[in-house]
Amino acid sequence: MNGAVKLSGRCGRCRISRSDKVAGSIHLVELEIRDCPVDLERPRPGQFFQVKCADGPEHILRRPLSVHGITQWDEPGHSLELLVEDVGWGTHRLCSLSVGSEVELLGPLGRGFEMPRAGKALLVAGGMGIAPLFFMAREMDHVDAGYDLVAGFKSGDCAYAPLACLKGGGVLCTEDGSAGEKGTAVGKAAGYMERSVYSMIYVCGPEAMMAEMSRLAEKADIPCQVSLVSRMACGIGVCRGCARPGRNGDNLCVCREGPVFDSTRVEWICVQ
Amino acid sequence: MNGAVKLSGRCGRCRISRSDKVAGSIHLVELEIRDCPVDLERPRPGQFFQVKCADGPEHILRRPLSVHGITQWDEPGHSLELLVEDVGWGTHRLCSLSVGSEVELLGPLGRGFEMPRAGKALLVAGGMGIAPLFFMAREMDHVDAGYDLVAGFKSGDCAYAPLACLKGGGVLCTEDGSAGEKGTAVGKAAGYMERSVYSMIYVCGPEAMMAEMSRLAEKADIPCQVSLVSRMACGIGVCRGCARPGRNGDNLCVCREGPVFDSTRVEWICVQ
Amino acid sequence: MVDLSIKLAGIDLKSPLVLASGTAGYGVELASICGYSGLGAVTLKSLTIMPRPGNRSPRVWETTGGMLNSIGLENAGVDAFLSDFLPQLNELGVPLIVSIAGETAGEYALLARRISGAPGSIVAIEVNVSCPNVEKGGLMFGAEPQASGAVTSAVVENTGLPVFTKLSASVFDIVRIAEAVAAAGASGLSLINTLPGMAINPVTGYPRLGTVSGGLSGPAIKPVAVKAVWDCYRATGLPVIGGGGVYNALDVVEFMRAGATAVSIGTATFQNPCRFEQIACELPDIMNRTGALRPADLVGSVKV
Amino acid sequence: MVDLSIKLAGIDLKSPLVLASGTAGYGVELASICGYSGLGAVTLKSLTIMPRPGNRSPRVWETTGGMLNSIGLENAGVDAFLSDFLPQLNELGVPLIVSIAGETAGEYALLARRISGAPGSIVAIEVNVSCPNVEKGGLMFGAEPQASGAVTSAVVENTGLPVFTKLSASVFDIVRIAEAVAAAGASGLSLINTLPGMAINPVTGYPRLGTVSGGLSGPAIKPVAVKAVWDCYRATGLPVIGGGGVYNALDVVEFMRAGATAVSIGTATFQNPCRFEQIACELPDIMNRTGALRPADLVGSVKV
Ligand SMILES: Cc1cc2nc3c(=O)[nH]c(=O)nc-3n(C[C@H](O)[C@H](O)[C@H](O)COP(=O)(O)OP(=O)(O)OC[C@H]3O[C@@H](n4cnc5c(N)ncnc54)[C@H](O)[C@@H]3O)c2cc1C
Ligand SMILES: Cc1cc2nc3c(=O)[nH]c(=O)nc-3n(C[C@H](O)[C@H](O)[C@H](O)COP(=O)(O)OP(=O)(O)OC[C@H]3O[C@@H](n4cnc5c(N)ncnc54)[C@H](O)[C@@H]3O)c2cc1C
Ligand SMILES: Cc1cc2nc3c(=O)[nH]c(=O)nc-3n(C[C@H](O)[C@H](O)[C@H](O)COP(=O)(O)O)c2cc1C
Ligand SMILES: Cc1cc2nc3c(=O)[nH]c(=O)nc-3n(C[C@H](O)[C@H](O)[C@H](O)COP(=O)(O)O)c2cc1C
Ligand code: FES
Ligand code: FES
Repeated sequence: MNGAVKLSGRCGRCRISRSDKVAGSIHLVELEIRDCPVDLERPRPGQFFQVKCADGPEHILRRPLSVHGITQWDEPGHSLELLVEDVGWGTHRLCSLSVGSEVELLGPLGRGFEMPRAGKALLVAGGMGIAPLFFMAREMDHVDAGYDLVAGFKSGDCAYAPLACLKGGGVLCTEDGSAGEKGTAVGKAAGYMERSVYSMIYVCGPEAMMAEMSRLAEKADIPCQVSLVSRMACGIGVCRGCARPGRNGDNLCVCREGPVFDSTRVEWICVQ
Repeated sequence: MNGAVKLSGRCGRCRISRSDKVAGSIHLVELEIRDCPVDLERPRPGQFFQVKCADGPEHILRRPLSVHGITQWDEPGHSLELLVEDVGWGTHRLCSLSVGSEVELLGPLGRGFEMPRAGKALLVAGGMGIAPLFFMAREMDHVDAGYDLVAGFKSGDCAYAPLACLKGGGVLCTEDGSAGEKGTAVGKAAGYMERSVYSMIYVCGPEAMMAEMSRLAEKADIPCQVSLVSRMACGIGVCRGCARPGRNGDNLCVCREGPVFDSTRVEWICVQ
Repeated sequence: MVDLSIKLAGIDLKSPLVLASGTAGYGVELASICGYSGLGAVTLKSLTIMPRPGNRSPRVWETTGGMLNSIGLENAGVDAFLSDFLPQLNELGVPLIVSIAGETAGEYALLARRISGAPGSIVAIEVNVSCPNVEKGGLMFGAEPQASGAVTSAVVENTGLPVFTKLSASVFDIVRIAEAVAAAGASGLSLINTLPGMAINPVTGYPRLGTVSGGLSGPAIKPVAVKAVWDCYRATGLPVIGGGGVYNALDVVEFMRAGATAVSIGTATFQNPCRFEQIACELPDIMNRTGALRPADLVGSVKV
Repeated sequence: MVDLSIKLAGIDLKSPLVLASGTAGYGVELASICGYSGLGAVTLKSLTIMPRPGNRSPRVWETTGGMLNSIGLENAGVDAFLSDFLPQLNELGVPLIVSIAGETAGEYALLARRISGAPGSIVAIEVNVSCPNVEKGGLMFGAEPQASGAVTSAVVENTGLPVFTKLSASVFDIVRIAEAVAAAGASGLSLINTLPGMAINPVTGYPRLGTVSGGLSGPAIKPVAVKAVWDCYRATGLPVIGGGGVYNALDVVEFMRAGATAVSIGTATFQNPCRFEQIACELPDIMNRTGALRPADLVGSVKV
């Protein structure tokens, strides 16, 4: 996996320059990096930020959120995009903040996806898994890498994947067929795998979906990188709160060694 | 003491229609009662509201704040004024709320000052003690009752008492002479007591100042009503958190039997 | 439609929500602000034989997510309660749990007899064992299994009412105490009382409470309370009135899943005296989301 | 000008601020984000003789004003620490407090010998007694005065370094345990470890932690910690590393007034890895407001 092996993330305070509800309970939050007092490193797809959703001693843990996009990183006025689903109090407070509010960020953290060296890649996103994979697709567009993106959602009202703005091929599907094609992300991806040759598969989504995609990829002998989710405290490798079992009896430290892992390292579990 | 003997206060949510810094760390916060879903009873001078300064389980106790003024209570568009000194997190959050924010109120609570039946009254305020006594003065203006108001502050930068808009006589004094006359509220009040005859004295301010004024009043044999401060939890008489010693070995339940008491009932203590 | 009624150690209550001792006064004050519909029972502030003036002021201090109190069991005494408050309460018609506190086992026995002889709405006795045991050099009764058991027996032998012993979670092994109380014949447990705590004004150096230390309550202690309920429920199987930091209907369901038959609301009442009414309104919806048809379906249902 | 330096059981530290065990890893990770200036010492995550994989995921859950964790002492083992981490740490130059955890008194003794033989920045040993005592049927060492004392002796007899025993506050009488530890020759106390707690997802019924219960830390527990520090300081007079819920410089002064010579920062590091630097910046100003010239002036200065 590529990315920040050394801890290079720093703490910064940024202004929200945009916050829109883009679907169901999904919000697109744009943060202005310009005013941030420290030079944040350019984030890579798959990396994340630890975001402080409220101030004060009463809110002690940050929330990990993937980078969904960056704009003009090397120019003044650059900004960071997060795609946030409102699922609990932390994400709810973040989504409720109005433009102009400030938010504390720590990052970019973790190791992101490794860019494919050659050939075509398959990107498979389930639900909010679209957040990092959309960023990945845009970065691949920059270097004219070939890919297909499958973005699956439960239904149309929680679907957000503006595929038209991407250069690569792609399909949006929903389990109930209420938007895009009817079907699951894994089902669609399996179809793509039958029709095309891929040199690499990238997956982010619910645990069961990633487990299934990994199985398909390993069977087809295609290298597969998965972005894991785990509840985090520190996000920087000091607390071991995010550790989950690896396939070789080892522990995977999701925040620091991950969140992106080669699928063969992962022991799939049922997270509650 | 006059006022709500029965618990008639109700819970309501009101919009802040004005919030201005009027001096030092003192803010004048105006709340629109119009939109409040329940009919709040007309508050009397000396009564208070329990104000929720922030939402959520992490902020469990309300803060007691005296009524500083009411406007057009019996007409639509009536509002409530609070005069709030930013001294800790609760008052700080309240003072930081912007116009349009909503605040939960419980009240009016407690027993207020008893209006004088005849003669001239002396109102002695120390620091934030001005909050209820200014309201008292305005209500006395309504019924053309005679009074003198002494408003004492530490110094000019934390002094707020727009006496000019009152009908009664009055003086603003500061301990360092940086605004109004130089001197303490008790000192000035003693001077007034030498020059005029008062049928009633009303006091609100720091413990030591109220203790001293009570002594002067009792010596001069003038009935004296004091508005006590005590840390509160419920504000409605159920927790006994606000109880403090009375002069007869009894307990004074500040939120429900008070906050206004006849000075002779109070045992003065050093509150930390 | 969710049916909120429960059976608590043989008592029929129309809701699992109970107001906690010391946070609802004698039960009459709140009745004038909120209706008592939606409520299963009110636990009254602990009564002692003689009236008690309580502790030195200040008596409360807010902490992160909670509060400290040192009320010191201020109360009018059992006789004044029976003559001055009980008649009014009987008119309200809400079931009452009477909490008692003594300094000797004999005092508990006496209080139990007095209470049991009283007419009306009293449905149970709660035994507050977080009191100094005067016969044992001031150590809290609730600190030891034997003392907790002895006090419980003293009450059980002197009343026909169901007896709930209310334990403190500030002990190493609450299960041993719960077992002693079960063996002594308690009908159920009430969990948890406040945790001992203290706060100091850093700038002036004065303690925030007049008595230096006090009891911590509120959402801050909820995880400790949930664990105590689960541990004691699993070990004894006794019906539990569970609480500590309950703030909303989700918390109520959390306590039920941990093993609480009824759930107590304490400090949250200070944030809003009508909080329990709001919780009663939210509860059916949350229960629906769990698939439970009645509170009993949820009791002890944590998936471990 | 305020001088922040302290003397802690004979050790000179340039600041009273100490990072708490388990919240600063092996001390090297944070160093790459924040400088270590302003810090007195880093307490490393508890080491065991053999490497430990730790507990089942999920291991953390946020609660009101705090968090639950069940890391389960995941660590690389003492040998890997000495060979892989200590050399890097010695280069950083920050004083180290090494926390050790065992399942028998013999394991503690062995750990103490290993640590004491190591060169470099190690200034003290912290004895984590919140571990199951395998010889005593899994009861936590820290639950009993005798076991706490025995473990402390085992360490003291096998090291020349100052020994701080770290107690749990989830016992009825922490003072008796502190006294036993003092009698066993501890140089000081570290207070407090997390409180046992549990949380359940009300809707699904699953516990929030993979191990069902865990330890509660953060601002929520501060009042319990302040009381433990004051009680133990007053009873034993031993130097105390105090903490539990420290969030800002006011909290640091509060713990000093309660009797802490040094103050530990744990969970707050998760809110901001550089929190201790911010606290170090705020501290002189707060101390000025109290009139204290050095931390020692504040220790135990609560006005009771
Ligand atoms: C590396 C990484 C990247 C992520 N990227 C995104 C993203 O781009 N967009 C997005 O919407 N979500 C993302 N998530 C998930 C997001 O972190 C959680 O939804 C969020 O933390 C929930 O917090 P809450 O307070 O809103 O919910 P809570 O009320 O705390 O809990 C709601 C649910 O979220 C789960 N949860 C709580 N905290 C965490 C946590 N720290 N990590 C994982 N799950 C948690 C709980 O188990 C619970 O089921 C990412 C998670 C990780 C680990
Ligand atoms: C009946 C009554 C009427 C009041 N009217 C006004 C008013 O009109 N305007 C105004 O500015 N202030 C008024 N006060 C004081 C006001 O309630 C406190 O300043 C406020 O509660 C402090 O809360 P905080 O969170 O800002 O401060 P904290 O950080 O909690 O504490 C700061 C200081 O305020 C004291 N304090 C905290 N809580 C309370 C409490 N509930 N009651 C009393 N003191 C407390 C503390 O001891 C501490 O010294 C009144 C108090 C009472 C009892
Ligand atoms: C102000 C106050 C007074 C209390 N008084 C009593 C009491 O008299 N008897 C008792 O058994 N518990 C008493 N308690 C404890 C509560 O009944 C309850 O067990 C505890 O506060 C935890 O629940 P909570 O977090 O919901 O408040 C009191 C609590 C508070 C906050
Ligand atoms: C994630 C986590 C891991 C911890 N690991 C240890 C440990 O290994 N050894 C130990 O003695 N204490 C451990 N603790 C306890 C802390 O050192 C500290 O005593 C406790 O969290 C209270 O302080 P705080 O509220 O500042 O975090 C841990 C705490 C947390 C939150
Ligand atoms: S979240 Fe702390 S080590 Fe990963
Ligand atoms: S504040 Fe609760 S009785 Fe007065």
